[in-house]
Amino acid sequence: MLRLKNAVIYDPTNNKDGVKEDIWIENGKIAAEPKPEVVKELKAADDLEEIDLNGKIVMAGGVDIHSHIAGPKVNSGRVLRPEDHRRDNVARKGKLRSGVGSTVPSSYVTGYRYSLMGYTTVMEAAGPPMKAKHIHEEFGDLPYIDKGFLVLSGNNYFVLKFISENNQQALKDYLAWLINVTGAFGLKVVNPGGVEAWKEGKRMRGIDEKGTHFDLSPKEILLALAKAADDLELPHPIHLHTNDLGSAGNYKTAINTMKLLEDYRLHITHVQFSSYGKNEDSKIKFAMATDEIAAEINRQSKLTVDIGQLVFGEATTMTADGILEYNLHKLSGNKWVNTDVEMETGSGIVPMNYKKKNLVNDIQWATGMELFLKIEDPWKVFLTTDHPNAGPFTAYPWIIKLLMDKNYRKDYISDLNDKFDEYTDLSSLDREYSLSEIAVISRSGPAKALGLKNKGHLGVGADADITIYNNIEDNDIAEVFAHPAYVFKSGKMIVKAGELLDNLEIGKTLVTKPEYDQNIIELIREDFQKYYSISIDNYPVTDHYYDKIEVIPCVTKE
Amino acid sequence: MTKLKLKLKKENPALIKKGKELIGKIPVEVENIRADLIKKMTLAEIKELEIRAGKEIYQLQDFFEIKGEPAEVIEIDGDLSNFKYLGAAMNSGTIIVNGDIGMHVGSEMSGGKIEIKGDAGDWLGAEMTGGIITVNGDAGNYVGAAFRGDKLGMNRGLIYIGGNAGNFVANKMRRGEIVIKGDCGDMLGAQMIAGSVYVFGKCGKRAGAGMKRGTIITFSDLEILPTFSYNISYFPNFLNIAFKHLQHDYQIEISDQFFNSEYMRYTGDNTELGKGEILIWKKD
Amino acid sequence: MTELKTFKNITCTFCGALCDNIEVKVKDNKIEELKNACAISRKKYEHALKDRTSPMINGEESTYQEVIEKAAEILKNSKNPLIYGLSSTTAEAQKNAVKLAELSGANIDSTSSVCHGPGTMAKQLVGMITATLGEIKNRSDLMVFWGANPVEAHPNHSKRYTMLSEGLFKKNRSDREVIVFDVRKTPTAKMADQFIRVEPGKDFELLMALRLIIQGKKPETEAGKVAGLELAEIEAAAEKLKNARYGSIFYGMGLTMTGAKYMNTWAAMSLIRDLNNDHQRRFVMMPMRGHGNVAGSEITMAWQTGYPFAVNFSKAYPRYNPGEYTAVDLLANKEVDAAFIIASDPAGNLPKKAAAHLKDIPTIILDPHWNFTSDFADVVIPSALKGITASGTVYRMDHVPLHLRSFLEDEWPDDAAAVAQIGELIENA
Amino acid sequence: MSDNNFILITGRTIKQGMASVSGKKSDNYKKETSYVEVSKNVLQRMNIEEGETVILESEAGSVEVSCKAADLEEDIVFMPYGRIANSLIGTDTGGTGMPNSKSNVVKLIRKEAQTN
Repeated sequence: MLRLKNAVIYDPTNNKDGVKEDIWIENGKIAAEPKPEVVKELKAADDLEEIDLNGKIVMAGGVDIHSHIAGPKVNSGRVLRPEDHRRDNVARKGKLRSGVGSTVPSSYVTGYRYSLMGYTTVMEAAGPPMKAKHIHEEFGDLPYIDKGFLVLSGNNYFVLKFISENNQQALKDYLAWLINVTGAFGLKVVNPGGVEAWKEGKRMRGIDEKGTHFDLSPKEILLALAKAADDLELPHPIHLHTNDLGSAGNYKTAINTMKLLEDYRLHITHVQFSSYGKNEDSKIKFAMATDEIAAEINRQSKLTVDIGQLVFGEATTMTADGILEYNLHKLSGNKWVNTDVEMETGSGIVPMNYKKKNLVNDIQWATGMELFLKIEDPWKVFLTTDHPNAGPFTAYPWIIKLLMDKNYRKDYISDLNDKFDEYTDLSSLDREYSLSEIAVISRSGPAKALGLKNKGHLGVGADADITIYNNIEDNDIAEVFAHPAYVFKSGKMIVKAGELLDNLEIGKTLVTKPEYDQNIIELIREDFQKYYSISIDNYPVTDHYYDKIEVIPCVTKE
Repeated sequence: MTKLKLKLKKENPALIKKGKELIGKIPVEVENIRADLIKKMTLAEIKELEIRAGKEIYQLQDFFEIKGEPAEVIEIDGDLSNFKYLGAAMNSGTIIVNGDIGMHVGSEMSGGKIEIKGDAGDWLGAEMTGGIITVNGDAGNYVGAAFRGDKLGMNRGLIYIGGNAGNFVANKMRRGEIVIKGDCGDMLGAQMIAGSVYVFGKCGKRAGAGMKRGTIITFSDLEILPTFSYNISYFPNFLNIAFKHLQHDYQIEISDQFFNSEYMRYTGDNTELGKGEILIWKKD
Repeated sequence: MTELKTFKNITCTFCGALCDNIEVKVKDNKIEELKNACAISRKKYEHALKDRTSPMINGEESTYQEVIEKAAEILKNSKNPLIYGLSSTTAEAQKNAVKLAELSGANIDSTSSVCHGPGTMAKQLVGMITATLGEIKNRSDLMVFWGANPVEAHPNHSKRYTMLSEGLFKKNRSDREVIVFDVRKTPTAKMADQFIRVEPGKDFELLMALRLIIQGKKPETEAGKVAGLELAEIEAAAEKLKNARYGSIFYGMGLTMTGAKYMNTWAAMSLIRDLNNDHQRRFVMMPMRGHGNVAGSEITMAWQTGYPFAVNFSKAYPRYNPGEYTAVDLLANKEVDAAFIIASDPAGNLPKKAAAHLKDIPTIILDPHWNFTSDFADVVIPSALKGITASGTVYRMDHVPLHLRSFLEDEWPDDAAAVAQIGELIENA
Repeated sequence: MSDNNFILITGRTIKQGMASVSGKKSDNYKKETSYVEVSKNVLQRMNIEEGETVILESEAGSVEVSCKAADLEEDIVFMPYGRIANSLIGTDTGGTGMPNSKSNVVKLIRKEAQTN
């Protein structure tokens, strides 16, 4: 047994806000405090290890609800950018494998850097079903963290076909089958209908227009998918990348979507990219719509969002939204990768450099910041950079500092474009996040939204994923969150004094296994065999691809 | 003038042998041989300077007989054709090599001077941001180029090559000057962004492919890509100024016939920005 | 005597098309019947169990354990080894090979560097617009083959994925126009609607001229010709490209090996990018990957090292540079002092003078069959047969992963196990 | 280009593919990789019979192979990819890692002409 003594605990799930207590760990889980006689016995048998934390800050391990860390798109981004890695090298050390870093780090370095930052669970945000084996292969080389992936399901042939046939039962069975055979954790919906339109050489705007071969509007697709996810009782609702992402004036689409799905559970990801107004009089056309978006989120009860906070500097944008990447390529002139995946999805990659003096980038940065500050309930808004789209995940400590320290924020703004204040409200916002609120947006909230009952808190029975930070009174906030004193993963120490211990381990893969009617396979077999290019029998991810796996139950009704 | 003198030992750890027969040489990485660093060190420190041959780490004295004293000038004797990264990232001082040298010489250097009396390998002066490199013999591929995937190649400084150069000279070059007295290979100035390249011998195929801006000046006929346009035949005064600058500032010999002479001007690459120019000297 | 057992939807690992519809009937650990295999695939299966390697050290028979130990010793004692091949083995073996390279401070390169590596280098300059094969089957109304001859190199490609396949929106050959650009009238060209003969080594010029025309400009040439073609012919070809709704270009070694090498592919990729600038039109391209899992070699190397091939580990972290850390250059410059060849035959497939250095230095080969390299290798490690007696993962030319199932027994462990064992010996030494 | 200089194109043939998976050291592999295809007109011009052994010479080396008449343009000759063709390929990759496997210039010489 392990005892962490004299911890100052920030565990919002269990209403602990700076409470000084000990934490007990056994078999990789948080345990209840043993009775004094048991402690005595343990001590006598030399079975109790004690670490005195001396009043350091303790939180559950960080949980990232949306990050691109493994799979074909991420890997293609790695190949695309040797210049991204060349100056950021990580040498082999003990059992720790080597690799490269920067915006698209190699798999090992991705695991190291999350761990070094005290994050222990990360959700890969978008995987094409057909290439799911690749994701799981990479997961096998992604150390320490627990991870899962969200399977792309907003433009799949069978999804569109069953919705256009009004066959909700088949849709539900297909989605459940898809999650099972791809080893996914949940459903990712990217620009529903719009990716199919891109493949057909068409453009769609808003959520009402019909346009593709399937004659469906995004609205119809969204409703059917949200309903299916609720009916399947998936731990995490549909994880939505809205239509019209990234374009000026798109906040209306986002709000229409939120209203449309008000009665369903919904997570909207990197909402920063969906919250732009349009100002025809302005040269840059871009405007803020954070008031409107925040108001709608504040009004709704089930909706959660993550931000996708922009970080100045190098980034590598990558998404299943092919048309979006095409637009970014036209905008930046940078190199552009596009991959259409048959019957399922698309994808694109474009490197970007967000500049402090660029007014559009400034507005994007401020949009994220303002949403953090204007969304009242921290349980509805989570910390992400949509890594590596709006910036690398390694910027989280810096973002935390911006949220916790209004003076730092104001100083920072003074470095931006001179016209910053004409376009944004940020300078007038005085809210500062508390440590407890930081704990919510970086672990407790995302864990709850993902339906991970054993993550994001330090209650008895939770996974012993624990991060211990130095106190913020004597230290720079960003430094504190960038270099935890200790990190425990499943009860084992993996980081000590800001350094990774060299006991390389691979974490768990988190999956769900919703039930479905086996007949669905026969229902899709004929079209599958004709229009896919591989056999349906070779489609499922077989057990070879799983090392340590945890099945998260599909129960949402208490 | 004080100098540090290095002489390559005949027997050194980089030699690959089969019995007594020399069958190859392991690459040796000498980015630590930098004039700006060495001048601040003691002789004892210099002797123990870290040098890498393949995966093994050695000391400078394992490879070289070391004479003279720590100085801003380093002179090296020997066939260093398997030595890489000499003077890489250097910002001042002088290195003179009396012999051949391998890849990456002066890559990313920002100042100082490197003189190679023999031939040099690929990536000479790649991504350099200042300083002067001269090679009396031939140079390899990617002179003054950008590394894989990078946007900008050489960005300021001068590279002079007395002999011939390989392919991809000035690839993605951003600023500065490259002068080649002999011939150069294919893809001269490919994806060039700005700067000037002078080739006094013959150019290989596809000069200027994908160039955005910048100037390629040649003195013999050249196969022009179909994506370039013939523009004008004229007497560019700026060339006279540029030649004088090369003569005065770098002591580069330029024959009188090239001054006040007529040049054909092509612009391209028209699939890109189209603001690059190729000037071809018109023999009377 | 055992019963005849049928295995369906087996994946053939010969070429990058990875047909996954092979049906095999097996009895007494022998293949009795084969269905859906192409002529090459059939030969491959027929030959699979013949001509097998056995453990050898310096021409003497040895044991499996001894050859593994000898291999570890050679790599460990080498200052600058080369690990090469990889494209005909599984992703699991490739992963282990990268780890081994890291442990032994080696250079690691795949046959990609003499195959489609140049396409990957071009991608690093300009990006790449591509699709999975099924997408092309379903949507492509114009198929272009440039310097590629799948009829002979990927015999079932046209039936399964392109010209002759049945797609969702494009049902058969008559729904698709096919153009072949090549220096010779290949059997593939004979199946096309149009064959355009390119002057050898002039692909770059032609691609750039096409780009210019598509951008609405006019190429300038003194002779009025580019790559041996009249401007009017090129304009007509450009018009066809522009009329496509979902065009596709399959490119082969005809682009990557000639003239401007990776810049040919750069020009092709730039052309495809330009073609996507019309909102009504999509255009994608695809390298006609040769070896069964050469795509996988780039994929596995990239997620572990960040780079696709030509990686050096002498500093204990990965560095990348084709032309420096590529097999032909390392061998021709005689910079490596030991080599480990995994599932490849450099003595047969690399320029003769590059392969010659392998005869001078300690060379280890891991391969199920004898070849020209195993002839002189100091250490021969036998291995199970990928997709026949060994399972694992392979990646198709469009990066679609497939799981190989084994359906026969073997006496030797597979590549992944052999490479891992050598790595463990070095790691624990 | 002089009269008997050609660009050597190496490439896959279905028979070379079949042979390469049937044992690299078989006679069949040798047979399928040791010929050169030449345009009929060139054969006629050079007075070479089909099946005749010719010498191909490049900067990297020279090989003796038999001749096949083919429907080829007159500026190229074609050889199936393999060990013999690779004797003609040089090792200079021009900094790219890729040798000139399809753009080497070779000289075609009648063997008889040489021995006589």
